[in-house]
Amino acid sequence: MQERHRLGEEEITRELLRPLVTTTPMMWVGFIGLGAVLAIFVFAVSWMFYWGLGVTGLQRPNMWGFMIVNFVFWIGISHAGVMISAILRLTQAEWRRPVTRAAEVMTIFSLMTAMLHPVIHTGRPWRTLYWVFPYDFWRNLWPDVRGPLVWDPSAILTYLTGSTLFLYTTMIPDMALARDRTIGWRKVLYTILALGWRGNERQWKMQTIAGFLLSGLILPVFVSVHSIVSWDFAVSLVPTWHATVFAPYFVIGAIHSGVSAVVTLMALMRWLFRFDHYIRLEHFDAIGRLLIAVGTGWLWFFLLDIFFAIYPQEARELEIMDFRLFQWPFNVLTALIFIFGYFIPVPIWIFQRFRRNVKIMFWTSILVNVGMWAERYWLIKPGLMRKYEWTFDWNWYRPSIVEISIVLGSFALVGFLLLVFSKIFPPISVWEEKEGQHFAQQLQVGKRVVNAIVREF
Amino acid sequence: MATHSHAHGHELQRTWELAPSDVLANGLGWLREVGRRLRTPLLICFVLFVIGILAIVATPLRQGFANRQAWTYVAAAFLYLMSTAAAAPALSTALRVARSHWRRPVNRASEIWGVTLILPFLLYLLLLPTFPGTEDRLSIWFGWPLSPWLWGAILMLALTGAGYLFVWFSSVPDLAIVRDHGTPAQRGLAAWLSRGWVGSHRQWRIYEKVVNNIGVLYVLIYVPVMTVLSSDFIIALIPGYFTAVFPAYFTISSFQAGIALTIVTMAVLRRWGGQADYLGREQFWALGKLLLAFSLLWFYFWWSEFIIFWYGRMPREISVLKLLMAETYRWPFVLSFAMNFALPLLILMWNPIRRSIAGPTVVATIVLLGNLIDRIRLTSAAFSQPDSALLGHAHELHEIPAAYVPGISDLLILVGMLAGALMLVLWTARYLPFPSVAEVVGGLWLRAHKPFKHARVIVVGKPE
Amino acid sequence: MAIREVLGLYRDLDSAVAAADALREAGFSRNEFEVLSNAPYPEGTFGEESGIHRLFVFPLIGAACGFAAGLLITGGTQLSYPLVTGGKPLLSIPPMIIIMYEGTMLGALIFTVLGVLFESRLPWIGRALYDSRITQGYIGILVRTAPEREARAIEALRKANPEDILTEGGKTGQQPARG
Amino acid sequence: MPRWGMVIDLDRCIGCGACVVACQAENNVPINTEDVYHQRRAIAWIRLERYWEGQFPTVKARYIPVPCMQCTYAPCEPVCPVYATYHTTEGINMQVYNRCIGTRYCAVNCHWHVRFFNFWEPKWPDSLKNQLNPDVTVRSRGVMEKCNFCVHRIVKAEQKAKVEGRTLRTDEVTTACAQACPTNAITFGDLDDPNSMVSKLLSQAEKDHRVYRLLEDLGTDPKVYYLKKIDLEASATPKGAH
Repeated sequence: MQERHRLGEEEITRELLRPLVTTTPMMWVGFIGLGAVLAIFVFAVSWMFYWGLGVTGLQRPNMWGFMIVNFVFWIGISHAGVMISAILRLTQAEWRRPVTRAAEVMTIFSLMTAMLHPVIHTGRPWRTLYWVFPYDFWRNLWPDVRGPLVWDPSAILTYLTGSTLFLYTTMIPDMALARDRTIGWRKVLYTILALGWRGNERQWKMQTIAGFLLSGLILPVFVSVHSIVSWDFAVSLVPTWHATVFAPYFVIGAIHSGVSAVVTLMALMRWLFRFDHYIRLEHFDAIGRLLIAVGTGWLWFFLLDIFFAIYPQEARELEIMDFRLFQWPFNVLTALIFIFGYFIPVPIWIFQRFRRNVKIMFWTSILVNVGMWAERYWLIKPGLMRKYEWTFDWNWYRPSIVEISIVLGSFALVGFLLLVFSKIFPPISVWEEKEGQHFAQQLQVGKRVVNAIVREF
Repeated sequence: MATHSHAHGHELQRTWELAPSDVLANGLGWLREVGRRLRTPLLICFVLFVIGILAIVATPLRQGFANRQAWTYVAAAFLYLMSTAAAAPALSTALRVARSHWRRPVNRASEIWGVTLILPFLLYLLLLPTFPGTEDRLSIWFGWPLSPWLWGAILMLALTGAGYLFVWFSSVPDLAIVRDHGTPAQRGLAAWLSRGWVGSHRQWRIYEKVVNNIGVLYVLIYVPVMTVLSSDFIIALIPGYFTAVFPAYFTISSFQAGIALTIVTMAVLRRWGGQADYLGREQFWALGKLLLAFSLLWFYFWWSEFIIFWYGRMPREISVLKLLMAETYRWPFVLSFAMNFALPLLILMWNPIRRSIAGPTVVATIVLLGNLIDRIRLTSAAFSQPDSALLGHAHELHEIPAAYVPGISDLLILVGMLAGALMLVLWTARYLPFPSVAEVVGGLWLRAHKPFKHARVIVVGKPE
Repeated sequence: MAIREVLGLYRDLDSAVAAADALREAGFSRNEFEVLSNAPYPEGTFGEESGIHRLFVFPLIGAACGFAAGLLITGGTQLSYPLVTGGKPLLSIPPMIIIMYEGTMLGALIFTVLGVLFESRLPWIGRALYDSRITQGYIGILVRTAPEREARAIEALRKANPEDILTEGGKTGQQPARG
Repeated sequence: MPRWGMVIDLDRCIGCGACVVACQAENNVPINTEDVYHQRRAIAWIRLERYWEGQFPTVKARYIPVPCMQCTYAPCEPVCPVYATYHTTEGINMQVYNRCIGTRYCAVNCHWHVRFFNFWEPKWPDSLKNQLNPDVTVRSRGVMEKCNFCVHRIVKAEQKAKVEGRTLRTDEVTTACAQACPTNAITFGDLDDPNSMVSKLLSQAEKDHRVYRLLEDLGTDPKVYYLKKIDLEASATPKGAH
């Protein structure tokens, strides 16, 4: 079934480095389009800095709004990189090769974008920078480690540092490759980044071990990041937030949306850079099967959350549940989450025919992320709007144009950074592709030739 | 935490250099010889089982269903069997779905525990009358008529059925071997069970699909069953225990125990069952990694609950913490924390230990004990609550009952029920060959040890 | 410098392995030559090599450092500025565990990468024979040996149909020297 | 060490709003224009909530003044990453404007909705600028603020007592809202002092089963006590928050 086309070394190098040297018209469209949205984003953030948070739709009791929802969403997307590259590396899944690089890069950019949100959303962002670094040295007053908002940066910075180092380590051999076949500023850049890589046996051995070791180390960090983000909500006493299940629930939701985002990215790369020989249908097939399991796990936690929120049968929880399940517009939102997040994509993925169809995979993965964005909104907002018995203070939340621009702009930001990255660095790991070719074998079983792969252990 | 420092790469396991006829010979050898050796342990288990049944009749049954506390250890035995024996077949499905070839000799060791499912099912039926109805108390059934009795029983029945189907279907090709080559005593049942299996191309194709799908079905039933059980047996019986992560904790720690049970079974098979060729370091290493991962998950799911309660510090949360972890059941908690998380982590984080036979086996034994203590802790806390504390939608634990200390009959019940499960497995092992001939032979084609220039490498086939 | 370098370039795996064999036959030990390639081959492809490394020590040291830093920051903050918040104990342990955990993992990650670089001898700014064709897919065999054995090394490398042979003096071509 | 607390007798409250105005004047709370009010961003350290009870024509208006509850185990405190809100030794839930960076997490985790955020730069008409209280900081945009039991008054009284070489006398200080209340519905004082007005009121009301606190089940131990309205018709049904 594998339509595997044996590629030459030179062919691999040339095709995978193509986005670095040629800019297709579609890439120009991408740069200009995303750049324009990005300009709006920058304008909106500056506007908000200048006038203050009054220009948002936030008020009492809706102190957190679109920006926090979007923060959680992007943190979720950032979980794709590790999920794909670490778990697949550890299990030595062959289909990881074309997707690890892109997934890791997406992790880093979406994490950076996510981190932007809590900073710009504070009342005094200029003071917030103190808070990321130890605060007020001269008064000996450091951040209160009892607060989840301090756990947050500690986890996110660990994850960002770890995944950046991870990405860089696996990129060194490709930097050497680029060094050997470029001139000018690129040559200088790649020479510096390649650190004098020569590709001897010891270096390759270290590279392979590093892949496993860093994967093993970053997995527990990955789980902790979204857990801690979930505790931002769960440790408070807001009804429907104060749920013990939030940590694993957020993590599995993050994997669901993150892996779907990787599918989106794979389809886009295939289309934009014409990587058909590398990102093959069998990869969509494999990732689709993974998504069925992840999606079903997500559904289980989703239902656990709902069931055990109703379980105490307390008026305050039921009030919010009734509100978010049955009242306009949340009833539509609920349906959207269920249908987009599970009931359309997963039954489709069950059929191999559809898993091997790039268009279908692309659109279902988009659907999942629409559903998952809605899910974050659904999780975070109703609890604030109907907090406890204070009907006097219940209120709707309407995002302002500034917040909407920031949310849309964040997508442009990640897209733009990804495009810039793929202009400078190969978006598919070249050496891992070649390794795959080196390790490929065939087994003869009777009359059938089975594709096989060398395992080192 | 992954892998490093294996002097020269690959340990080349003998399994993959055997010919199909060797595997068949081993399987038939098991059928001829081991059956006789199993007679004594089988008898011991039977005696213990009978004593356990007598203990159930003597104490809980005599005290009646209204006294829930008397049933604590019956419930503990039930939950423990559900967490270990019933979880083991799920592992085999997971490995099948992941399409790893090393698992082929492991599958039978985990699937065979599916035959014990009848025992927890019967215990469950016995325990059902001890529950008050759900109309006037908090439960996941929300006062649905005939809950929790009827609906829980239906779920358990579905699980038991799926489990037996799974064990049966996955061993049909091997049963055909027994039918054709077993001793006359073994043949009758095997012939009936193996039906018209001749091993045609069509049959094999159907077999692979069906076994996979029933395995997945089993997991898909197992998870909701554990969710319902954890809710019915523990959450709903402790007033104010409002936690959504507990069913997940319960399920995940059950998978952990299921893996541990498989490892222990493998070690026993290797030591006394002549399976050294099939269950080598590769299998123990792989499952050791899995066990380590689930030990970390044990902590994660426990912590997810703890940090919320500790931070929220609502009175009802504090009293639940006091009951389950800090005061009443402090030592069982500390023990289970150490045995399910701390010790496995500290031991298994070293790759040389993971890559041995003894390392994962010792840790698996520790985990199995830790899980038992954990289940006893939770059941004791839950079954000590009188009905008066539950009825009328209790939202808080007002009075923390004293810790339940087991009597001699409680221990007899526990040991007896576990021996009963073991008895079923031993009995089945007389009719089923080890290793699973069909599984292992099917993998021989897809895995080879080949020279690669100066290296010898493992080549893994990836059909489809 | 009493060490001379010779780099043989091979187009395919078979000739590179043959060259390694020829070198061994000519009496060169395994640590006198190294194989350069553009992607890893299964370990031991070119014969047994000394794989001793201490990479596993690095994450442990890093984890210990990170743990200590986490403990100091969290414990120190709470003790040196004893402000009560929310009735939590002045030294609240559960939040400390979270940050100490992150510190531990951060330390382990950073030190692992440092360890990988250290064990791969990177960054490397020394000079050694190299050819950009290696990243194109050629396999290079670099011999480091005493000047008097250089000729023997070149000879051995030539036996296996090299694409090119480089020495410190420049190219020597692939044909055996006549006379 | 005193433990400050407040008792609000709902039976005496007539919903006049004097406490709100007094607080506004005392604590330099910005003027809540109609615009700001409609944005739901009005700041009122003590607010008057009005609930309707019953159906027309037997409808009744219920008033309840809500200042900060000064919870002993305040959920808003530990969630602040920068110690901008903490607990003083006298039991006041304090807000330090200089430290605040405006994450608004405290407001999210305050279930009485008594924490307020400065969405805009506060402005006063020129005519009112000389009216600002010099003892109280004017808060800038981007920080949280809340009732602090008129802590400047407490500090002033304590300093005075120190200068005079004595301890604080019983009921020597009171808050602006208590001072302004025309019906003496609000009483402020030391809960640990058995002679203080609040202690006396509480022990009396305890006997009449009139004492309750808002969202008491959260276990935060609020230090603002409410005395139930004596409603002859509906005395049988105990009321919760509204």
